[in-house]
Amino acid sequence: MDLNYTPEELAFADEVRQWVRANLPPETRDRVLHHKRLGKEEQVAWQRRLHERGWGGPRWPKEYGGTGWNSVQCHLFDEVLSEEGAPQPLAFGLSMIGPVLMAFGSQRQKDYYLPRILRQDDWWCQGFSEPGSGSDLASLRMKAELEGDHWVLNGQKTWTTQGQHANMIFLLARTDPAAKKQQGISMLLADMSTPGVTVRPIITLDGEHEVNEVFFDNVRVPKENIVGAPGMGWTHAKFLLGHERTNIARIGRSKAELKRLKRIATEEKVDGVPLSQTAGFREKIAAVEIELMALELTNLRMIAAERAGQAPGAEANMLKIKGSEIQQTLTELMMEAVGPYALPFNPEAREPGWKGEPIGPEYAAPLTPDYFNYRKVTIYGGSNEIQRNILAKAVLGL
Amino acid sequence: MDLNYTPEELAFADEVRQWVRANLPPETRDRVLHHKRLGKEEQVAWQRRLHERGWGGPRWPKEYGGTGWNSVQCHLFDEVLSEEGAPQPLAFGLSMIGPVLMAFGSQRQKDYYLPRILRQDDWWCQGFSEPGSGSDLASLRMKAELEGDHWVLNGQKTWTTQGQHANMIFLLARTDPAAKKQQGISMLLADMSTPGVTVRPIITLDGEHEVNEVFFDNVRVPKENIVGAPGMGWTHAKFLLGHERTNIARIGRSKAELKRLKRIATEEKVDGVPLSQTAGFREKIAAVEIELMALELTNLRMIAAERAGQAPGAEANMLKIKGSEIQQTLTELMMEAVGPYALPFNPEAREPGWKGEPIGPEYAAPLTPDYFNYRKVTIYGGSNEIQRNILAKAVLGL
Amino acid sequence: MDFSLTDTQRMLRDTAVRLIRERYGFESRAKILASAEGFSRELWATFAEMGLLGVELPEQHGGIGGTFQDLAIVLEAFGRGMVVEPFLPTVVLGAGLIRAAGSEAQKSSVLPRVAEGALFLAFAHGEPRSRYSLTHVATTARRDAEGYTLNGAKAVVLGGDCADLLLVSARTAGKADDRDGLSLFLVERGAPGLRIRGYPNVDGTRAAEVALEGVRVPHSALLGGEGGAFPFIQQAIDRGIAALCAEAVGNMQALNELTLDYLKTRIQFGVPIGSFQVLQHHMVDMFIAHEQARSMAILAADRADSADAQARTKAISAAKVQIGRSGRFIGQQAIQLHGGIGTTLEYSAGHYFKRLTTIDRTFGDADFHLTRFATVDAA
Amino acid sequence: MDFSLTDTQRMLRDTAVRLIRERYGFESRAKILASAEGFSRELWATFAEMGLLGVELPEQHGGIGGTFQDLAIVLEAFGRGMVVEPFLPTVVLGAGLIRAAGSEAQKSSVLPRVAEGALFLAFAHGEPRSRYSLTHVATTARRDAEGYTLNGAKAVVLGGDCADLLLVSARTAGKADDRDGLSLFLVERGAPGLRIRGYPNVDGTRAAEVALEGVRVPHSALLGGEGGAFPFIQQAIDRGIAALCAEAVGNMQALNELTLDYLKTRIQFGVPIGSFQVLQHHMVDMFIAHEQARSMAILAADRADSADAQARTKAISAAKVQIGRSGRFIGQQAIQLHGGIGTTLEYSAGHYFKRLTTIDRTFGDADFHLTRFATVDAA
Repeated sequence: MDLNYTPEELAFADEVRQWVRANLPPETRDRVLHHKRLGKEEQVAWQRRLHERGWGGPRWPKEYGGTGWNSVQCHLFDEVLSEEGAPQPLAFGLSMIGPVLMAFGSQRQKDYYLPRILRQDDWWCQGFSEPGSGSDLASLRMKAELEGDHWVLNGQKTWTTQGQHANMIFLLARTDPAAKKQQGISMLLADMSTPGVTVRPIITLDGEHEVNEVFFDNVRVPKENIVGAPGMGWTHAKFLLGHERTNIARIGRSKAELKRLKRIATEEKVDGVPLSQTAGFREKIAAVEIELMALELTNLRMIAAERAGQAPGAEANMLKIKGSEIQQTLTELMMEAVGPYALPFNPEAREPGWKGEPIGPEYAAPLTPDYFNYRKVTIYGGSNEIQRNILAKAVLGL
Repeated sequence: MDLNYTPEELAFADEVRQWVRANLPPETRDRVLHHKRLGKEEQVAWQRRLHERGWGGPRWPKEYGGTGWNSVQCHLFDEVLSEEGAPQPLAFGLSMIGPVLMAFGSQRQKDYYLPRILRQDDWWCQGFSEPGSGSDLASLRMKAELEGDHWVLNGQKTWTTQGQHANMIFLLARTDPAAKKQQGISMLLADMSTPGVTVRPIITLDGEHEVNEVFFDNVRVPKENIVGAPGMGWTHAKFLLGHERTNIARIGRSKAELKRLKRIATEEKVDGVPLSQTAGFREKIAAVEIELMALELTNLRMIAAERAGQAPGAEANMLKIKGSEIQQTLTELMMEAVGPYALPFNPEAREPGWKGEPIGPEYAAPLTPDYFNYRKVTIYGGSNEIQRNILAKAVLGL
Repeated sequence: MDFSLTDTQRMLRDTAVRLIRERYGFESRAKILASAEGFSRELWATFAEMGLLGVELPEQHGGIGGTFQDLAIVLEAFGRGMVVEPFLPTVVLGAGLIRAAGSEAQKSSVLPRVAEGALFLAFAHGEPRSRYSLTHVATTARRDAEGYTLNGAKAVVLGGDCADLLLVSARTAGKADDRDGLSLFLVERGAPGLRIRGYPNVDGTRAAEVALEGVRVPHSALLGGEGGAFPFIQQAIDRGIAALCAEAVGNMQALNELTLDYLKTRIQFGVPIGSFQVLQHHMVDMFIAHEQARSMAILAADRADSADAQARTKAISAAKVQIGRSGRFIGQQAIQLHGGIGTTLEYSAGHYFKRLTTIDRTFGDADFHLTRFATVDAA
Repeated sequence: MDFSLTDTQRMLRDTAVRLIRERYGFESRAKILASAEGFSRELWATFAEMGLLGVELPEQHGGIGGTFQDLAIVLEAFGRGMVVEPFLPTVVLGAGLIRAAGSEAQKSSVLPRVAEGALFLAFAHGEPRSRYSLTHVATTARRDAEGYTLNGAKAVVLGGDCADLLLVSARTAGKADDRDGLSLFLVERGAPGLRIRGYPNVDGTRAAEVALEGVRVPHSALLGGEGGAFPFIQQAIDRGIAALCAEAVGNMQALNELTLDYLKTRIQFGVPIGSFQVLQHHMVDMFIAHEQARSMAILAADRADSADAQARTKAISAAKVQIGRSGRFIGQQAIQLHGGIGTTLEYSAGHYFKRLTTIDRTFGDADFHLTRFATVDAA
């Protein structure tokens, strides 16, 4: 047993770090680290730059243009990118529909879509949830009826993250209304510019536009845009959510946020003493830091088990539960850190080009909105209650 | 609205306090406040002294020899007694079977048993739980069959608190095996000296003998020892448990324990500074003190509602939940307070007459055993999970 | 001991509750929030007409001479409705301070105008570096023959953006963090050198950053004696906290009702989600958290005007801790139990949560008051 | 990075696990606890035969030259069985200290006897007023021509009641709380002036209060250089903590398995209680708490022998915090889920809980180490 990275692994991390420092635009880095809004173009530009370097698909096999890295390399890559303030990769293409297409897509779909994901020619979004189907995803009601060479879609999706930017959506629809709940569901790929698709913004508690409702009114999608066979959508979705869950812990990002918290707590003063040196707050930081250390090691243990040939089991649900709780604690402590300056609402300060006078310390503006925003992380991707149900059943046999 | 006690109420509390100070033997007071073992005789003696003063049944109506006090007076009485280190009254007679007999007993039972409870001529214990029926009390299996003038009891009871001291037991048994679960249960009164009754001690984690198993092997109980009609046992038990739940919060006692915790935390030193002045521990004490303040006020609000004619509802379950959690927190903090001296196990130090040399500070010996012992308070009298089930159903309508 | 409401209190409660129900629905509130000023002068006039602004003011100054407990009843109803009008800064803090520390002339000139809804006040005390400390005042007031010159900056002044009259704390002696040497001044909006930068808070209430650069006030602008303002400041903030407690309790009750209703009606897996035991127990804990908070809010209201500063601050801090913890728990759980819909602006649960979050951060958070509670006896 | 076990480690694990399964069942353990000494010399001899006492000792001293991680594997198995024999005081603390600080002569005389099971050691460091401080040593050692005279008192000395040889810390210079001026001495049981009062701990392990009244030792009894013992003491305690972490993880796993089994077999309301969602979620949280603790125990074992004291103590403190919190949660929940049976001495769950409770209170509780973790960088 050896908890240290090998020299090769350290050299790899260092290579990534040097490259990111040389290639990540400083304005982008600054915006990421200070939680300002990122433009669509700058996200695309960053993905393309990574792709040019050959790192566009860190978790993808080489045959599809990926890096072919092992899981430790992937972990280090995520970690360095988070640490250096790189934009988070867009999960919908790279981590969701990409792997699904590799596993279940037709040759044509692979040939066409996978390179476009790496180059981010397509901006994907996800059409799973519906207003009536939250945790109970299988109760979805969206219909897809085959008429000649097209599926005709009718229904509504919701919580569609970044749907306003997307030109493509992968979605679940009921293609066989007679079949039982999980059966009769298929996964389809649709162009967002097809007539009949309407996107309506949902504004969240932090005042931001991140998620959307997407309405489908007789939307005609080419017949070949189904993934795999009709009725296999539920299988594909479970495969996809399994992939999502490992990334959802966002340990690298939380480590970067912990640093940010410590910086803020050093700037803030209580009767002249840095907040980071007052007993109560110091120990709150310590507590979340220890939780995060433990989670990182747990994650590394799982990565090691995976490399040793053990398939990632439902234990990954644990990463989601703990990872999301830690993310929430961090946003909460940052809000706490600024005291009364947690109150002012100044969304302009998050604009890329804003040059106004901040209200209170410059770092304060995003903190309370982030706290509000991060309530979602224990809800989305399968709420933490659902994760516990899964663990109880799959791991504990209850 | 006025949160202050009236001058009459304060005068009443003062009268009780003066009397207790004059009449409670100092050795008894000392043993109670330092969590040493109490002898049976000294508990009986204290109840008799209270009874001589007319205060043997503070919650009992005057017609049965009680005080006829209102609920504020009862509350103040409990509080002063706890504060002054008086032994806790024995609930099984006074708060359990007593009220049941008043409500459902025959005239003969009332005439005979109630005065004996006040004088503590009888030491009662409770025979409800069985090995197979914990939270699911109604699944009990003990049988009582009528043979001539006697009920013949066969079966086993468990968790019988102070069964080793008791000469009487009230118990639930199945008198109609054909009836459905809750029906067919009756409440019977049995003399512990009847042939066929065997008491076996259960030693709890703290090493103490407080609870017992009681075996019934063809035990013959006079026919008239049934409470009310056959099959009404479940109704009586629910009535009784409702009474138990309000006292189970033990707010007065927790207030006295909070004082003890503060004393201990003042004695204990961390690098020469009293533990009570270190930031971390000071705030842990403050947190539980505030919880307790809130619970006391909540209790007083419920008492006021009761006096205003609103029957105590399932809200009382809340007092049980919070009250038990607070009791556990207090034992945990006391254990924490003594640091390494939480380890030594020195049960002799709890003996009334022990004059040995203590291991570490004199107050240390009972603290960790108490912590172990108090795990029971969230389990007995309906576990806190069961209490939440009841609240969800009865108060929230879920 | 008596927890029952007086007839006046029952009347006040019914009036305020009806007003909120009829005039302050979620849609109406959204319109108010979207308006230019971010609150409704029309509703303010209605509050005045109904006597809600003068509940606690003496009759000779246009009020009805009630107690803080009477005020708390109005605040609880306002909490249910998430009222954003500047009631706390104007009525609880501003008018309260003038009543406590003002001269007869000051009272007569200000209080009747507050009662009739013609004047907004704000208490400009906190500063950019003071955090939750009540004594950290770096703003100075220099006295000369004609009056005082004020210099300094005030932070997150609640209601500061619409205030006609600011009650500004400043140092006439001593150094930052001294209790002695603090004084209070009435400063009119529009005074030369006074800069007010108004903004919305995250919960929709309004505040302002206030800069004072050589602001001149006459001697008559001094509120109370020179240098002795600390006890008044402390009591004003304690009253503010007691008011927040009452408001929070109304908020929590409404949010619990909303969440319970959602549990009963939201169907997943073919059943109401309230049939899942885990969610039931969470809801039970929210119910308990609200009852505990309610008890402490009652205590805070009972003690808000007590002259025994040490016992008062101890009770008030205890209440603020309980309110902070209960509010955080109820708010977070309510969003979690609602799932996605709870995270959106178009649904009310999130607004309750935002207000509860803001309340915890106002006048000292739960941890700040836990420390104050634990150390007040030693101070 | 590599989490896999070496062949030696696999062998050690299998040996220790089999030993516990076959010789340390709950009944056997109960008999051991009830015996006069409170532990089994016979089993100790078996440990020696199987090489478990010399895992970490150099081969020239009768050991097998393993690492701390090898030792941790044995400790985890011992945690599953709640082994009460004085392994921690003798092997981890005592032998570890002698190996780290002892002269060649001391090592040669003591270590082989430890490996063969012929000698019990105890580290007598903590004092009645030291709480968890490592520097608060009031015991003194006065040097003269023939040796040293020791005076003082040692508290809750683990394994102190059966120790043949005590490793006593004492001050040769400086004042209580100084890091410098601490020295270590080997004191034989039976030395005149040495008073040992043995007793059981609440979890069935044994300890002693030790009084030293003019105890004379020769110069050769000094362990390491005079006055420079602090780094050795600190590392010994850090190793002790890492050992507790490994043991605790074995304990938690066993207790979780026991509780899960109970949830599956205990019938209430006609169904296994494990079908209730609330209990399922509690069990899931216990599962997570154990996994998190396991990760940190691995870290602690990896760092236990690191020479970088600051990084080591930080990792060790982090692990102790996690072990303390996970252990408390799992222990309390296990009892709660078991209900009544969990509160009795005749069932094993309560014993696991008691041991976990004791572990949290040994060498500094979770709060103590949270502070140490938070402040070690500044120290």
